[in-house]
Amino acid sequence: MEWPDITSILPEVILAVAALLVLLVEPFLKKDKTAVIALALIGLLASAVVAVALGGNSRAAFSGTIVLNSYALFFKVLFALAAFISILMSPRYLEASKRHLGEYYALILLAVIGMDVMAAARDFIAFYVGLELMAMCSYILAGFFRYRIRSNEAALKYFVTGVFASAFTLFGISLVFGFTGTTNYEIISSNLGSTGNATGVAFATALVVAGLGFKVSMAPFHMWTPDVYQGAPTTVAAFFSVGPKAAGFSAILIIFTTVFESSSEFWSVLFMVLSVLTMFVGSVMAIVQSNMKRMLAYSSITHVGYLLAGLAALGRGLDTKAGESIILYLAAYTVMNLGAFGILTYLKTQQPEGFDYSLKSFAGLGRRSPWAAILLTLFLFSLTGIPGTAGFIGKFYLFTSVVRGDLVWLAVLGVLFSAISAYYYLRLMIYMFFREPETELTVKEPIEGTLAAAVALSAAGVLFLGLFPQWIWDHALKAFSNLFG
Amino acid sequence: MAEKILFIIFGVLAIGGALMTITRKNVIHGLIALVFTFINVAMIYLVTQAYFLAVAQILVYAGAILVLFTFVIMFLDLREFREMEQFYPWQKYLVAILAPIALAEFIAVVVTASWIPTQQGITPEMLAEIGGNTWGVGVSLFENMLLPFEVASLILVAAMVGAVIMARKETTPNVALRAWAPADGPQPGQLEQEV
Amino acid sequence: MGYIWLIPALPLAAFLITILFGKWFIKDSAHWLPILAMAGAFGLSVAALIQSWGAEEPYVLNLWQWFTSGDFQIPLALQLDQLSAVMCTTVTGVGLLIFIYSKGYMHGDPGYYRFFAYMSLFAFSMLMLVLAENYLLLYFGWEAVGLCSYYLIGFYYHKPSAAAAGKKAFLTNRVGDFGFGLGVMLIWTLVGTLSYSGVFDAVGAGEVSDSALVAIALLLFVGAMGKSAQFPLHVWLPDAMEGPTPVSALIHAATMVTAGVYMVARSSVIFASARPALIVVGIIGTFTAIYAASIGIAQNDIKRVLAYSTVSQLGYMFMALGVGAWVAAVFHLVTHAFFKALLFLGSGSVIHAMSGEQDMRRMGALRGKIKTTYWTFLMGALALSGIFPFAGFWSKDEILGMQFKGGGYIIWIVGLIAAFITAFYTFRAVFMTFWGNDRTDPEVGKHIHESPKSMIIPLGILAVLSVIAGLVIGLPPEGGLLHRFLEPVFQHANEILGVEHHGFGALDVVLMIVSVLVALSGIALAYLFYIRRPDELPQKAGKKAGWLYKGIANKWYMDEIYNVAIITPLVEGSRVIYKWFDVAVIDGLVNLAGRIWGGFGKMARPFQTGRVENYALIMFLAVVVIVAVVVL
Amino acid sequence: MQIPIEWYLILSSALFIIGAAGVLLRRNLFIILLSVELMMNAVNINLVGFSRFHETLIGQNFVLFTMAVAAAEAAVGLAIVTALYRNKRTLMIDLFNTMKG
Repeated sequence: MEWPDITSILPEVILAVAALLVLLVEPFLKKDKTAVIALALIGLLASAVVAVALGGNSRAAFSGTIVLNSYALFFKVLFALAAFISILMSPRYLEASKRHLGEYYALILLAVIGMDVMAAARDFIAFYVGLELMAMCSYILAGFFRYRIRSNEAALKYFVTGVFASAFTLFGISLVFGFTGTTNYEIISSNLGSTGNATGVAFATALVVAGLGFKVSMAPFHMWTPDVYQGAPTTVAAFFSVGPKAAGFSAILIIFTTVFESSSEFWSVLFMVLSVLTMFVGSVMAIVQSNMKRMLAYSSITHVGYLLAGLAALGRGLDTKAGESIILYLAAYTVMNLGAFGILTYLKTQQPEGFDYSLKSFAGLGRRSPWAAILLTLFLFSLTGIPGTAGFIGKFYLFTSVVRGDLVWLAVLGVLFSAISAYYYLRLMIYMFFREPETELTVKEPIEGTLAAAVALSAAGVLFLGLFPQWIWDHALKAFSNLFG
Repeated sequence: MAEKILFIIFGVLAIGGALMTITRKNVIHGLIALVFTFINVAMIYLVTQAYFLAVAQILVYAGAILVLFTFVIMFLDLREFREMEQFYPWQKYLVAILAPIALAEFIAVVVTASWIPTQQGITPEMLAEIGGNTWGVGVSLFENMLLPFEVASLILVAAMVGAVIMARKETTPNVALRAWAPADGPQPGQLEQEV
Repeated sequence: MGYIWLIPALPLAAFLITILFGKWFIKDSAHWLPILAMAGAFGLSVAALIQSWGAEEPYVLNLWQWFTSGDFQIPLALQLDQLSAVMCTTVTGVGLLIFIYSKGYMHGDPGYYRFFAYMSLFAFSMLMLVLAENYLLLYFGWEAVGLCSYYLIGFYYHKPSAAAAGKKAFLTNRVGDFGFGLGVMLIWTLVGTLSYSGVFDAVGAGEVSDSALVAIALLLFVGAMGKSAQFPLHVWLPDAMEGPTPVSALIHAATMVTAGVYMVARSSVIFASARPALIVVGIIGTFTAIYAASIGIAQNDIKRVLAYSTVSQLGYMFMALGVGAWVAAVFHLVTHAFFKALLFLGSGSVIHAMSGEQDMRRMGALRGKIKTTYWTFLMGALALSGIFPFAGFWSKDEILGMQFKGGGYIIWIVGLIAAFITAFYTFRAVFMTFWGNDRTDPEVGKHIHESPKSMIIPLGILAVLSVIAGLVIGLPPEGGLLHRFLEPVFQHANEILGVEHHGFGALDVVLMIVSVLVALSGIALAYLFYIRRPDELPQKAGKKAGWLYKGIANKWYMDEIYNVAIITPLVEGSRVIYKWFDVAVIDGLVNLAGRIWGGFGKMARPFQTGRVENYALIMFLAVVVIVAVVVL
Repeated sequence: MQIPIEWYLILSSALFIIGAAGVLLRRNLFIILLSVELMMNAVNINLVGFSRFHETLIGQNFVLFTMAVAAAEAAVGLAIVTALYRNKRTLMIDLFNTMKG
């Protein structure tokens, strides 16, 4: 038996080692968790660095269950970054919520491993275990504040809908296996179209969409999203809103362009319909929210709607550059959404009891803590898609690719919905700058420590991607060109 | 022929057990019905000559998982729930309509699809000659699915860690209303607050 | 001309330094840096203006490649041609004066440094807008000026009305920006580039179909309607007067609102090739001109009168663009910037003197107390009314003259009526504020004082400009300095349209006399009703004297007839239009759009029951439906 | 004499839908967990049937992984059950609806 190709999974190995070390060290720590935080951060950093260093490789490993290529590596770096920022903003928040356990960091690392595997998998079994590893960690993280009803509820809702949805995916995968006798994407891809089962393949596609759609919260599989974001610890919600979504899309991209290539006409139309539905649901519901955590949840659903429009275009052909645009959008979305949640985390840290995320509690923030207000404004601008920010670049490329796919009407709808989205993002800004607070909340401390680092990283990311988009676009091009490698 | 008859018998029994599982008021009864279903499914594996899985099915499901369930049921003392309404007031009617439709759709698709065997050649007979089903599954697992195997171990680690932090009793003695929360944890008034 | 990047960069630097250090270090001397920056930008603009004289091709300065997507590139590039030079000079010149004015006006405000920081940011954005080399950068400037505008409208954030006004401005502008964004996207899809020269070359070469050009032009114009407050997207501008007066002067009168005019003029090649769209521009402009003027009659807040007059004057500019009178539009833009800034600053000076009072019904007889303000304000009012030889006369007359000569008699008549109304309400404001009886609150009356020098000097300069600007750059009509200067910019569009310039002749003189007469009669009517016969006196007199006396005093009957026949319909009609159409219908529509969406949300909310079994059911249902579609 | 593959599929469809119906019908979180186990078992039947059908062992390997996942899911689910029960003294999941709209 050959020695397995460890190099190809080195980033994950590092993360696994870091996670296990965290679990080992944790029992020896009392109040001060600096050691495990440092371990987790170093692990993530090392895995990202290794992923960057491995760049240029392009090979399959572990009997073709996973690959090592720039597509997988791009996502590995992205997931590590998302987790890195999430972890940076966690310590103060967890302390303020009186539940600071080292296991938290281990779970996030394990979830990242799951995501890495999802992006690198070229085999349904590997994909499935990656998905479940991520999901398992997510369920627990959602219910991490076990003394809080809301956190319990979030875990319950996530768990019940999650296992339900993943059962559907599993059924779909089993059918694909039945059609072709293999779980390897590449072999399936070359065989599935020739089995002459258009209906059967479309059926399997629909079932897989149900499960993956749940992960990326596309309507109508989105129902859990606002409740779970609201009930889960804010830092976890921040991580959820970017990590599993990006992982879900990384898997969707690869699965739908290889395995379900033969049913691309079907899923292109399906994603068109779901895209409109998702954008509609997200924006309509976001507008009536008074809780900003929920508002961000619904707005993230709207963003998924944009991404689905890109997927619909991808179904029209690879030359639409939709895949690249989706990758770029995910990167942009990661930094801006994490930043917005970072500010929420900061505010909650300031007022563990008083702050309830309501629109009113943002009144007068512009004077109370101008930095938080300015940074939040930046992130909201980016989410709206104002030029100069990452969000604009993402939307620009994404809608351009939609237009290239001859779906001008869908691009117009997308632009329309992002115009509407300005309304609910702006409302928050109006409260921050133009409203007097009803009850004066005090500022205990400025943004500092790791939280400041997290927010600064996100802000830098938003501006960097907004001002120098060429860099990320080149990487997205490179990543997607290597998708099948 | 005998295979087919056995398949039908075990299949019908499995479906019966499944129906029992989702309709029993008493959780324990449902659990026993589920064990029954699982044993029948294991029998179907046997009929299919997947011997290792048949044993694993009984060990893992009927053994480990269901014992875990029983343990938690005993631990939590759920008798009081038996008196409560078990089904949703209006949703049950919707499901009663939807589920048959879904079943019809599923069966329509799977029956009309053309299933073409790819004949990869690893038949039970061949396996029996060169080392048996268990050997074959093991070799296949470690040759082809080594990475998923490792990841699966991490899933179990995550689940274990999760179960511990979600359910472990706090060591700090406390006098708070909720007997399981530590003294410095959130107080009863904070239970319903935004997190 | 490599220095043009400095023109926007100076205000940007001023903004950054002021916002970062303003609170702790600069504080009360926050005005110095922005003023110096503006002065520098103004000097450079003048230099650029002189250097661009006669240049055939625009000067393009490539600063930095922003991003590429395939063969599509977005360079961060600035372009200087005669049009942008004129715009730059106007923006920086008027801006400089308003900055100086603000030193006095905003003195002692707790947000002093913030004000100057945002104003600098605005100047930066506006200069980027006019110096942009491509539509994307234009869009950036477009959004950025909007943003500064909302900030500054809501500057007094503790006032709920200010916050509401900011929100309204944002929402209305979103409609416009949406159209504009779509237009830019369409350009890019059809042409494959966004740089001006590339787009105009492609359009000129006939690469784009006519219907597509009309669509592009109309979408761009929707953007212009939002930013330049054209009917029905004008509702935000009057409310924008909640901001500090210098903001109203700079942003909501002199510069930002003219961005739409600039954009249409800049896209003259596109519009010239899309005749139907051009007609729409003309009609909307004409209608806005008379519509806003008619509302101006019944406003009592001095700033709101000026706001509606701004909307109306912008309508004139679009009226001019509608017949391809690009230069006339730019000419009016420039003169309007001078006299409208003057009027706003003058009104600011009045408000300053009146300790914040803005209602003209509680003013009166101020001309003796604040003489300089009165005289400068009068200059502005004369210019706005279009009295010979003030600046407004030349530009407005040119617009109207071109309509007449182009055969647009109906538009010409409507324009004249609007001019009449403009003269009427402008002098209504002058008379109510500075003449007649003293209706001021005695408490306020004690403190009336002339404004400080920093406010008076800009007023004086602007007054001089309002008097002479037309004479200097607009004479002779349709062939003046500005015309010759801007010729290269619009050459192409004029060729497409086939616009001919008539020489100056007797017809022009007649038209001029007509329009002056119309303006004078408007002033006379205002004089009649607000000086000769102030509102409440006749009723009193009538009651005391009884029927007999009234019968003898014939003169009064005449006035009554006037009253019934003209003034009541005029003022009441104006009030009705304002209340029913502007406030109820258009505001209502804007609010409705938000409400409908919110209503959808409210309807959809119950579906998010918070119960996980329902969520699972919906997922299941979705799968069943999708599979049903697959199977059938 | 092999069993036709459709038989496996029909059986697994039936078990799968029964499991799904169980999730949708029952208020008690315990029964829901049991129903999910049913659904996963239905998929396992599919996989085993196909494994035989295609004469490969990949399907049987896959079943091992779903079993592992099912075990992990059960553990996490029961942990959530405990936390819920301790805070609210009930397992009727429709009573957990503080967040909605």
